[in-house]
Order: sequence, then structure tokens, then C-alpha cells
Amino acid sequence: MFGLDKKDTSLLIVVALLTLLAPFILNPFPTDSGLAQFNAGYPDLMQRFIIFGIFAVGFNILFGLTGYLSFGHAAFLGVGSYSAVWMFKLLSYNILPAIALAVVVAGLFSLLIGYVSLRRSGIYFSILTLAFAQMSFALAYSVLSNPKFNLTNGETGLQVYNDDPQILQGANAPDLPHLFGLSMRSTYTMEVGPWAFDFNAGYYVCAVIMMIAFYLAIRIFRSPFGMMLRAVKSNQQRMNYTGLNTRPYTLAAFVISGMYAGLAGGLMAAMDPLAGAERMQWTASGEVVLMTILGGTGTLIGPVLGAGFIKYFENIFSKINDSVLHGWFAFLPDGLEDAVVTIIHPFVGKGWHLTLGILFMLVVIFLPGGLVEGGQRLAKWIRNRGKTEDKTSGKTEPAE
Amino acid sequence: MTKSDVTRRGVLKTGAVAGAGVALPTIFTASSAAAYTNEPTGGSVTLGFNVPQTGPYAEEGNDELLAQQLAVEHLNGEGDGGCLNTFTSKALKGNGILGKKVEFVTGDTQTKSDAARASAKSMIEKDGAIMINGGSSSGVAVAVQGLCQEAGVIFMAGLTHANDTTGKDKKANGFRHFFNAYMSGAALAPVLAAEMGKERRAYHLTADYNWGWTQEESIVASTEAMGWETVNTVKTPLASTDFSSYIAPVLNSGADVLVLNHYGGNMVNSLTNAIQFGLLDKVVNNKDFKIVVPLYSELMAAGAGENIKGVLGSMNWNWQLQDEGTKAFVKSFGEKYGKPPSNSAQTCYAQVLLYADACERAGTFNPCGVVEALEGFEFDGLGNGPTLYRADDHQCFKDVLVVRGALNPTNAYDTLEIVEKTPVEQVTYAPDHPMFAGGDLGKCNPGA
Amino acid sequence: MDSILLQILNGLDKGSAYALIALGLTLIFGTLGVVNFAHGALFMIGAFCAVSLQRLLNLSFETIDETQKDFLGNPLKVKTPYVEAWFGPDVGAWIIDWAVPLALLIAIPIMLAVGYIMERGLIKHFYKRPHADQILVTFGLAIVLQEIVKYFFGANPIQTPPPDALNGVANIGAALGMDIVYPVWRIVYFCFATLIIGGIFAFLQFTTFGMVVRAGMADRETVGLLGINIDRRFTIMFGIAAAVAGLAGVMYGPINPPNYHMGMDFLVLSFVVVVVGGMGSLPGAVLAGFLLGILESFASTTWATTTIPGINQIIIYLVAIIVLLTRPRGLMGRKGVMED
Amino acid sequence: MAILEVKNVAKRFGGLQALSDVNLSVKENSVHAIIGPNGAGKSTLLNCLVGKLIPDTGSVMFDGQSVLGRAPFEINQMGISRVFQTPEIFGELSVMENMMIPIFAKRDGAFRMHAYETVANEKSVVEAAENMLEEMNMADKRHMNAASMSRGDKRRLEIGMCLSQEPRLLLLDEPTAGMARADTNNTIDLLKQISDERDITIAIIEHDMHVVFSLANRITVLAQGTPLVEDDPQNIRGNPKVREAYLGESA
Repeated sequence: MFGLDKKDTSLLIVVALLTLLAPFILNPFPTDSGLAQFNAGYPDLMQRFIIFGIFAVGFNILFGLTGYLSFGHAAFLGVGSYSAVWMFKLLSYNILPAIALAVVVAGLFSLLIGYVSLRRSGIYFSILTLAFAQMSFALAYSVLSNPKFNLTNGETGLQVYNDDPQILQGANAPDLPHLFGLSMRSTYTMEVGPWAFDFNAGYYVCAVIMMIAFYLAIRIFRSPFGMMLRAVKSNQQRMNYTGLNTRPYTLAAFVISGMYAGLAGGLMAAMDPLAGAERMQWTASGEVVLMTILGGTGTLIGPVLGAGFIKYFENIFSKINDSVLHGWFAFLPDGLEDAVVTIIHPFVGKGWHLTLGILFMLVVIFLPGGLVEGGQRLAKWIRNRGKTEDKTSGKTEPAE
Repeated sequence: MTKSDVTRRGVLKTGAVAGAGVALPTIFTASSAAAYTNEPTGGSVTLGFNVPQTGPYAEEGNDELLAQQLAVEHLNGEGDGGCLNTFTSKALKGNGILGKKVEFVTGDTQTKSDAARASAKSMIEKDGAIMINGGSSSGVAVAVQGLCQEAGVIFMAGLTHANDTTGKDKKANGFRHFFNAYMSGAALAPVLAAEMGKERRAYHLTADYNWGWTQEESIVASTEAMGWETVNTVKTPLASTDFSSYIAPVLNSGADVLVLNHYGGNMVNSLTNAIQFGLLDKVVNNKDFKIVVPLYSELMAAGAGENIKGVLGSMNWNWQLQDEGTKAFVKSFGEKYGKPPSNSAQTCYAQVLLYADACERAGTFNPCGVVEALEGFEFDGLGNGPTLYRADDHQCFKDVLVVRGALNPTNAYDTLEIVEKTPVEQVTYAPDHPMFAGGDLGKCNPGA
Repeated sequence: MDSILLQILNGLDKGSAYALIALGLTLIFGTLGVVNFAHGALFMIGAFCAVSLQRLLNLSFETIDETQKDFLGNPLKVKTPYVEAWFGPDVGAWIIDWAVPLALLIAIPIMLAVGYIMERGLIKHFYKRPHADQILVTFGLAIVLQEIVKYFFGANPIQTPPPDALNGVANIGAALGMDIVYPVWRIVYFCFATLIIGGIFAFLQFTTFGMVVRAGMADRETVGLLGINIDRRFTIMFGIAAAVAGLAGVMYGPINPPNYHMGMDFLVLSFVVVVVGGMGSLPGAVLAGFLLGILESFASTTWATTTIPGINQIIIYLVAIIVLLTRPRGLMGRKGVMED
Repeated sequence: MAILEVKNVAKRFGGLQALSDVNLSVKENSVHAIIGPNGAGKSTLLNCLVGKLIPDTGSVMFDGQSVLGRAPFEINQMGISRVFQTPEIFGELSVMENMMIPIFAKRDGAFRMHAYETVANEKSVVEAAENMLEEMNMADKRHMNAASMSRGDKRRLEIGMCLSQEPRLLLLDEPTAGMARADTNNTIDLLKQISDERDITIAIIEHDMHVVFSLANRITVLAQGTPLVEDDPQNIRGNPKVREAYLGESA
């Protein structure tokens, strides 16, 4: 189907089902139960899963296929966001032109940076991209937001003001990002017994775009072009002596992944019309690297898993405070309750960074292929269960 | 109007897609016919406390969170009631808000606009928070305030000092209790003149982002108005950790006052570096060299240690004040947590009480009702003396404190001493003052 | 003229910190081929060795003084440090005053141990893994270390003042008839950095151990074939690199008060320094450290920022780009190191 | 007719004169060996031919066109394929993919943005690759990871990859270095078969005299960066100058 083989088609269908049913899957706990804290099925986080998924899938086209590790991809995301918000300011709140411009501008920006940076390889390339991104961040944060020439609105972030021209904004159109009148914030809440499920317009717009982006990524992975990119990673010397010019291949991959980043940035602005400079900082670039490695470099679904993993911890674990903990363990005798809360306390709420750091280490130590490998092992284990003695047990030890 | 014409044409062109798109909202209506976003239906109401819990301002956020939890206790009638006993409005009875028990959720702003908005959204969308409070930077405050306006909940700002929060970025659903850069300038200038004389040459080091610029602008304007000369204003990158290359040129610049428009870690380091270079031991133009830090906080003072001795600055509030409101708050905070509260803690505590009180007086949680109740509200007894929530820009007007690093602190908490309480008249400005121009409050948005 | 000299001094001072961290980083690249994102955290741990010692020396017992009141009006508890009680007020106060230099003594064994444990316990398993995995695991470790420090010491910076004798400023231009006052501790820091750098180079140049390590950096397989246990030596080098970063951190405390995220602040910069210097080149790292330090200082002068607005924000990255585009392997990089 | 014409080529590295006044002419459809002791400049010469190095002076003409100043991939597109001393293949890719890449390069040129096609649908390329694998006796290994094969198989794969491009000139850089005797003989047979069956010129740099004399029909001896003699194999065998050059090396 769609020019994909059986395996890829089923992957695409699984991903489509997961995305469409995400409002159910991510809200497994009844709203009033103590475990509702772990529900992630609210619009903002679902949108973020998707948007960062797109970002990471695009990043993986560069890093996973060619092996070129860019430490500056957040710059393209940021540029995409800024372009989108400028479209909101100048044209209208309709998200289509905004997202289109975001992709185009990010593509041009990545063409420029890629053209220069790809003259070097290995860590030299990484540092070049890092340097460009950090320069963009610094300029966006201060220089480009001075009152005379305010392109980015600096620390506060670029946003739409009432006195902006918005020449195409209709009188009746929503005063928020919309798709031909459908506000990205409109949400339908379905209540089933004690459960509540949110169906958000913005989320489904993101989901559709991600399905397209994911489909294109599969096509790229399975195309001769994708094969060439893997060949670049494998042996550049052989590429050159086989009559292939590696530079345009890597540049094309760089620009494509830059456009994915721009798309993600544009979607971010479309879901929430504000573009902040922090999106371009090295920590943001590092985050997408971590997402990709965590999920499984060079795999199709890995980066999406990695993105979901990190965003889940950032948004869910950071909100577990002591009173929530006390609520959970209220059934324990007082002394024991306090003890349990004291033990868990450092890992949640303001300690969510610690948990994330530990998980990074555990995943990379025990699952060299990232979460995808974890999934494969799990599947294997389930398949082998009930059969003879498990032969893979030796494999789960730390890698030497 | 051409504006709508063009749009209509655009819609016609896209035909069926557009038709389907426009039709959708009627299908996707909210399930309950709520009058406003997150209308509380059960026996409780949820407030969202959005403070930095990671990153350089984590301590500040932690202190805010303690104060917010204390406020919730007091609202629910637990503890000693704190400022409920001294607050001039007697609408709050210690039985929650409008009879509903107050619950709260917390989030981490990370002092980043994006993260702050994400966490505020999660509190609004997932936990049904009806008010967001907290934060320790203006960038975050403006970003979250904009979000609350769009979402239709009330934003009670925490620590935010830039003029823009109630200037060009003001929003109808947002309220600032904290003072601002203009007020710092206006409050400091007379004290500076009295302490250092009217013939001073000032050198500004300014954090290179929005808040830094507005503060520099305010301080330059108010000090020049009383006769000071500004030798130079230098912008320092936010990411700087070492300020030696900015401090060294001060030595030979002929300036005799150094103004550090820095906050947090920047301020701790730039002040430490300035002391290192012996600036305070210098005599320039036959005057003792002085350093001014216009915006002080207790936690920064603790971080700067010995270096703040004698350095002047301004604050929103200080626990050493002797009015009844302050005493009541410091007593309940101190007894519960074993340390005096910081001024960002006090601002969050006051904001939570003010919000609750406004709901009681309005008789509803509807943001528009709350806005109406807060606009032009005059009160006392929360620690800052008589205070007005001005209707034009949702800024609180009250006395501003000028403080100095104590020369002989007796313990870890009295490192700052109050020099003067600048009366509110002196720091009041017209709503259309040029430094605050360009904004539009808009209409209150109840969401839904 | 004076101001130019001042900025050169500032640059050398900044450069000292960059060079020390970059030196360790490049040692680890060169010897073990590992990208260590936890190196900034080692710098931070060093600084917190000083903080801990200061705390330890200030451990006090409390006596209640009825004549004074605390902030709630209760009788004030007066604290007396144990060291002052044991050694008498004068000696005790002297020990507390010299906490930072004394911390060097405890930092050396602690950092060597931290480095050794890190290498044997974690990094060892990642030699054969892709650089991406190394980045992920060391980044995770950096976060964990930083959060642990935050848990015990809080997020606020903590002052670690220099000893009184080394506080204040000195007029170092007096001998030349110029008026150049400069903080004494910063001069101490620069001298200290020079000593450490010189020590490392001498160690690698003149000891058999160092020669083997250098040979191993150039061609690990051949040295391994000679029957020399190069791994063991590289482990020790990791410990030394950790110690260098740690000592740099201890001494940095009095310049800017340590906080739990200072390592991350330095991490990216020190990577840029290493790469500009050239991967695997020790002199390159030192040279680039001082060069970038000095350029950063000059870029922040009013003259520079009025000529090119924002130059102080981007100078390091701009220089990195120019160097890497004109010299493919940085200033002194070796061919083939981390190029794939 | 000469397909490759090297004239007056010289190359200097700092103080070392690596090549001086090299003249060489490789006839079409011949097997031309370049031999010489270590440090004679064989590798430098080869690198000058494929674009890795640019000589200081002189000219290198391939089929009437200069190769100087062109990048390796351009020179390959002109019809020169190179086999390396240690097999250079795409280790992480499957054997089949390894074989397809040069065929794509031959068909589509140095760069083509075929990002929306699917590899499996490129019937002509798949077929050509399968044929070549068949010819190399590797069809059963098509799904193997290339890196996991034996050294001899890697060598065969690399030669196959070069042949699949149907080059006019095949350059081999010590193709049997480090090989066991049996593998060496297999490689010799393979190359013999190639030169017999195909319309191809082979230039080979070699150390192993057994290989050289089994294959070459023309030999150039290089010593100290300059050609000593160029002649037929039987004449080279008895040439005293050559003996001296090699003995001089071993002495």
C-alpha cells in the first residue's frame, strides 16, 4: 500500500492507529483516581508528543542515515516558529501559510548553514552547527530584538499584538490560530463513566501532518536516496571512488531534516502562537539528539518514542509534588507514609531531572539500540515464553 | 472593509475544505455548557502554582511554593490564618473560596517561556486550574500571562519586574502585585541623591535582554533627572558567568557609581567581580566609589554573601517591616518553615489571597467577575501598606522599599536592612507613561 | 594601554579555566576516544569539594545567647565552629580562612577516585560503542551528578571567599610605572593554571609513563602489541583528567561563587575550545583556551560592541567557525581523530 | 592506443621528492603492472591518477581528457574504478545494496535526488546487481551484512562493485596484500578471467612478483619516484637494473 512493503505498511497503520486513538491510550486512568497524575491525554502534551516526534524523525534522517551529528538543529525549529508567528502577525491566524513559510524559511536557513558546515565532518561538523545555532540564539535573544529592529521580541518571545496588521484576518475568524475557522484550541471532551477523553482539533491537525511526515520519512528510508545516505555513513571514501558526490547527498539530507525541524517549529507556533528564543539554545538541540539516541538511532519509530519519553517525564513527573505523594500513600500508617514519601521525593517534582538522567543512563547501558531494542526484546521474550528456556538472557547484561 | 473581503474570497476559493472546516466547531463543542474555562463543579477549586523548580531560579521558586501552600492552608482555615486576620477585606472566611475547598497543582517553569507555557497549559487543560500564579522572571510572566488571556483563566503574576508586564504586554486577565523597574528608579533616585550627592557619574552594566533594558532606561531616566551623569551603559550577555572584562573598564572610566542591572546568578557574579576588582575601595572624583543593585532579592543577597555590604537597592517587600500584615505573615511562615519569607514568596502569598478575596467579593470564579472585583481595588493588611490595583493596567501601587546590604548582620536572614519606604505617590506614574506605552489591556476573556 | 593590558589579563584568566577543562577533555578524547559530556560536572564537583570543606570547617555547636534575639523574637543561638573550639580561635579562624587552598588537598584524592570509578564503572563499557551512546550516557551522568549536588547544596550560588591574604587587589603595573590593579586571586588562578598545565606536559614528556601514554595516543594498537597494559595507564589518565578539572573547579570558587549548574555553563564552551584547538592535541587545547579567553575579553569592550553590535555574544562561536573553515582540523588537530 | 597517458608528472611533499618526471602510457585492453620497492612512489602515483592528489607539474590524460583538478567522483564517472589495498566496501550495508550503489552511480550520475522512489522497484538496477553477484559467485550472500564476510569475499565484492560500473580502466592497489596463498590464487584467476572476458584495461600496483608475472602483459618498474624501465614481463625478469633496485632495497 502507498508504495510501501508489507512491513512498512503495517508500521504505518500501527502508528496511525496509535495517533488517532492517543486520547484514549494516554488517559487510561479515571479522572478522579490518584493515578490520574500519570494521564498524558490532554491537548498540550499530546500536541507536544507529535511535534517533537516530527522534529526527531527529521533529525534522524540526517543523523540516523548519514551519521552527521548536528548540534544545532534547534535553530531551524526556532526559525520555523518565528516565521510562523510573523505570518500570524502580518497575514492572519490561518495556520496553513504560517506552516508553509516555516518550512520554507527553515529549509533556506538550513541550506545556508548546511552548505558551510558540511565542509567538515565528524565532531568538527558538530561544533560548526553548534556554533551557528548558538549565534542564532544569542542574536535572537538580544541583538535582533532591539527596539529599532525588533525581529524576535527577545526574552519575552514573539507574539501577536492587537495592533498588528493581520491583513487577511477575517472579521469573524477566531482570534487564535485556526484552520479555515477551526480553532486549534477547540476541544471535545467525551465523558465515559469516570473517564474523560479530550479530542482536540489542534492535536488532530498535528497528527495528520505527522502521518504525512512519517510516511515521507519511510519513503526516504526505503529510497535509493536513503540507501546513498546510509552509504555515506558507512564509507565516504568508497562513495567518492564509486562516482558519487557525497556533498549534495548530505546537504539534501541536512536541508530535509532542517525542513522537518521548521515544520515542527511552525506547528508549535500554530498550537501556541508564541516563539521564544530558548527554542534555539544548545540545550534544545541537545534534547533532540537525546530523543533520537534514546529511541533508537536510524530506526523509523525510535525517535518518536524517544521524544514521547522525554516530554512525558518533563511534563508529568515535574508535577508530582509532596502533597500528591501524600495523597497516594495516605493508606499507609503515618510513619511509613512519611518514609515512603521521603524516599520518592528526590525523584519527582523538582527532582524530575534526576530521574531523567538516571533513565538515560539505564537505557543506554542496558539497551544499546535504544527503546526500539527494548521493544524488540520484549516482543521476543513474549514470543519465546512458554517455549523452551530463554536463550537471550545472556544478552541483557551490560554491554562490554 | 477590505479586510473581511479578502478573507471571504480566500474561503470561497478553498471551497469544500473550508466548508468542512467551518462546520467542525459546532460538532466539537465543549461537553458541558460551562460559562467559563474550568468552572469548578464539585466541592473544590484548583489553583495552579507555576514556579521554577529546576534551573538557576529553583530556590526562588521553592520559596514561592512554600508561600503558596501556606496561603492555601490559610484559605482553607488551617494554621493560624496569617494575613486573613489583618487583611482589610473581610470577605474570606477560612472556608475555602466561595465555600469550595482550595486545592492546588504545581508545575515547573524552568524559567523558560516555552516550558512555563507548557506547564501552565497542562494545569489548565489537565487539572482544571482556574488561576495560575507564580514565576520569577518577566519573560515567563509575559508568556504565561498571554496564555492565560487566550485560555480564559486569571494570571496572578509572581516576581516580574520589567515594565512590559503591565506595559506593552499587559493583558486583562493578568495582574501584577510586584513592583516594576520604573518604580525602582523612582524610589531609588531620591535616596541615591541623599546618600551620594547629586553630582555623580554612573556606569551601567545591563543584562542584555528585555528586563535589563527597561530597568536601565528607568534608572538612567530617574537618576539623570536629579543631576547624575551617565558615563556609559554596557550590555552583558545573559550567558556570561565571568564579568571581569566588563568590570575592568569601569576602573578607568571616570565613573564613581556602578549600577548593576542584573538579576539572579548574573547579579551575584557581577557584584562578586566588582568587589574583587576593589571598586568599593576606590576614590574617584574625590568621592567614595559606590555600587547600586536596583532590584534586590533575599536569595541573591545570600548568594552574594559578604559582597553586598553597603550596596543599595530596592525591593517589593521585606520581612523586617513592622506593620501588622507583615508580622502576621512572617510569623506563620517562619513557624512553619523555620526561616523568614523572601519578597517573591510574599508577593505570591498576597496574590493568592487577593485572588480568593476577589472571587468572594464577585461571588463567582468567572474571570470577568474577578477582573471587575480586582480593578481599582484598594486594600491593606497584606504587608505592603495601603495598596491600589489600578484598573488601567492591573499594576499594584504601593510603597517601595529601598534597602542596603547590612554592614553587621546578626544572622543569615538580616543581610539586608531597610533604608527607606518610598511613599506610593512618588512611584506612581500615568498609565500612558512612555515607558509603558503601546500595550492594550483588551477585554477580559472567560474562555469557553 | 592600561586597559588593553587589563583585558589581556582578563583573557588569560578566563583562558586558564577554559584551558584546564579543555586539557582534560582532550586527554580523554586522545587516550580513550570517549566524548565525555560529564567533564563539566567534574569541574563542578571540584568546586563543591571546596564548598564542602568550608561547610565542614564551619560545623558548629550552638549556645543560646539570651541577650540577642532571632527573627521570630526567640533567644538567638550563637554558633561556634568546632575547629575554633579545638585549635583556639586564632588557628581555627586561620584554617577556616584558608578553606579553599586546603580544599586542593582533599580534592586531589577525591577527584582521582571519582575519575577512576567513572572510568572503571561506566566509561570502560563504552569504548567500543558509538560516540552517540557515549554522549547519551555521559550526559545522563552529568545530569545525575548535578542534581545530587543540587539536592544537598541547593540551587543558589555559594560564596567561597579566598583567604584574606589573597583577597583584594594588587598593583602589578607598579614596577613598570603603570597603574594596573588586578585582583590577587585571579593572578593566583592564572599562576596555578600555568603550573598545572606545565606539570601535565612535563609528566607526559619526561616520564616513562607519559611517553607510553603519548605513544598510545598516537597508535593504541601498536603499543598494545608491545605487551604494555595501555588500558590501565589510560584509566589513570582519566583520573588525572578528572583531577585537573576538579582542581580548576576548586580554585575557581573565589572568582565566581559555585552553583550546581556551573559545569553545564562551561561544558559547551570547553568543547568549542577543544575542537578549535584540534582534536587530540594538548598544546592545541591550551592555545585555543587562552586565545578564546583573550578574544572574548576584547570583544566585550565598548569599542568592540559599538563597532559590531552583539559581537560579545557571538565572538567565541564566530572564531570557532572561522578557524574550522580555514583550518580543517582546528589549530593543531591530528588527522583522523573524531572525524567520522 | 594508450588509454592512460602520464607525462612529466612530479610531486613533492615538503623535503621529499615523491615523484619526479614520471612518464607512463597504459595501452587499451592491456594488463599493466607498476612495481617497485617500498617508497618508490607507487601509491603517490596512483593517488595522482584518481584525483586524491594533484601533481605539482605534468599532465595525466585519460582517453584524451585531462583528469587533473577533478574530484575522485568525477574521475570515476569518466570511467576509472579503483580497488583498494584493504577492501573498501559499505560495511553496514547488505551485499546486495553494496552492489546496487555503483550501478545507481553509473545510471544516475554523481547525484540524484531519488528520495521518493523505492529501491525494490528499480528493476533494472536490481537485475544488474543480481547478475553481477551471480558472476562473482556471491548470490547466496546477498542478504549478508558486508562487514561480516571474510576478507577474500570482501575483495571479490569490491572488484564486483567496480566491474558493475563497466569501467574502461580498473586500478588495483596491491589487491592480494595480506591474503593467504589460496585467496591470492583465486584473486589472480578472477582478474585473469576479467581481463579475458571483458573489454577492460587493468592497471595494477603490486608487490608480489607471483601475481605480477601471472597477470601482467606490460610492466613499469618505479624506483625513487621515477620509472626505471618499462617493458614486457619476460624482459623485466632478467633486467639487471631491476635486480639492483630490488636488491638495493633488501640490502
